[in-house]
Amino acid sequence: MSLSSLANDPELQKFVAAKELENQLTTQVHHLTNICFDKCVESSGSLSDLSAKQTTCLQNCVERFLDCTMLITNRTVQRIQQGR
Amino acid sequence: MSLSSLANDPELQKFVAAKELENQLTTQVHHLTNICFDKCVESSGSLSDLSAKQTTCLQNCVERFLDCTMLITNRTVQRIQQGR
Amino acid sequence: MSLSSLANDPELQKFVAAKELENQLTTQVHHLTNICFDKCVESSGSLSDLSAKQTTCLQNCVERFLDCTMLITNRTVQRIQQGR
Amino acid sequence: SVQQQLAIQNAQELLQKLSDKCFKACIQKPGSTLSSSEQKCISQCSDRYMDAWNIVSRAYAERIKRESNRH
Amino acid sequence: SVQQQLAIQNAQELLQKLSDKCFKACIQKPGSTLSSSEQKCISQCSDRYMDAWNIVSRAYAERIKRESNRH
Amino acid sequence: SVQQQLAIQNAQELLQKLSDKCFKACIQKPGSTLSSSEQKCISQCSDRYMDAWNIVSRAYAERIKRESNRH
Repeated sequence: MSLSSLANDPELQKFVAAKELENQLTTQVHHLTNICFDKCVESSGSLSDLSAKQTTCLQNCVERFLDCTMLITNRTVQRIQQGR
Repeated sequence: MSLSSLANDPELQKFVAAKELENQLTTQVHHLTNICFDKCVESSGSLSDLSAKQTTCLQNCVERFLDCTMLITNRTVQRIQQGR
Repeated sequence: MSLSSLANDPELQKFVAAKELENQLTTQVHHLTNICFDKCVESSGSLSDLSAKQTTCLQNCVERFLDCTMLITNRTVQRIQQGR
Repeated sequence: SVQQQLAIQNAQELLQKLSDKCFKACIQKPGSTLSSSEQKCISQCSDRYMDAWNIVSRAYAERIKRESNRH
Repeated sequence: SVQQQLAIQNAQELLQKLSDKCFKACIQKPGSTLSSSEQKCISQCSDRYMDAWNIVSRAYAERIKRESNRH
Repeated sequence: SVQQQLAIQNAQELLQKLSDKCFKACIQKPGSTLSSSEQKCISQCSDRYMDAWNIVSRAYAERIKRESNRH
């Protein structure tokens, strides 16, 4: 099998695309854990076990961070379209 | 047109060099904004509009950061030349 | 000399492997200096000369950081093996 | 094009920095929704960061011009 | 394999973050050995970080699923 | 040569870290020039950072040697 026919193989393309996506998602999980650990765990005392409160905080932290990114993205797109 | 004649094309070389430089400058602007926003805006209360004071601070911050880098670069070169 | 015979040259392979390792070690020294400077120098007042205490702190900082990494690595491997 | 890719990469990096900065500045305790005061803070923070980006960008360009004239 | 390389890269990045985070949190003044209380702090800190990683990972996956169903 | 490129890259990374660290440590409010006390602080800070780099580099090399002898 030649390299160019390999590169055009739809199964391989799907596999590579899936791996790239997984890689991006994992990078984002690292980033979110880093931020949310500081907000919800490190600052709140005990490290002996995650409390229900810390768990909820971590879940909310992920959701609100993504809300925050969406809010900023929409606002920035608007700003660029208005040419400011 | 072959790849090697393309790579030797002076117009294309200039274009690629200009793009690379733009990329480097943009990376530096991201870095400076990150540092100077903390020094001049975030720490100084209100986010409702940039005051004249904050604007001057941002401009000075860029100038002084680059002064700082030049001072350190010269000092480091000297130190290396003295073989310390 | 062809590229493929060059790539199979054992001397060159050793040279490249040594350079790659040097590069990794240097990156780690940058990382350790960054962390240990904060722990041992910046936080402890005077910058006029490194005191004996600061020097010892820097040496201990390197050793303890690597202990910390080993402790965490062992613990993580155990955790993964237990399938948690 | 290369130009567009650079612009997209640049925009992505800006959005990433904006999110990190403004989330840290505006969300003290993440709740079950963004409160209206949190939303207002995020909007203002991102506007100010963009303003700062423009000021820094201009000041940096001027400095480089000045330095290159000197040589 | 690509899969394994990704997994190794992922594990390395996690270990790097864990070391940075838990060293900063648990070692105030580096001494000539890790004291037993420092060791305990590091173990707990890394366990909690791993727990947090799992919770964040699940919450993120759920959010992406929800968003992609909406479109 | 590869060797020189590595050395240049290493020096650039060191200069970047030095600038970030010493600017943050020495410049509280950026003014229209670097004051003489700010200049002195930057010089001392960068000298100490270089000293620290050398100490860390030696300690790290010794540790790796010790570990590799053990195996």
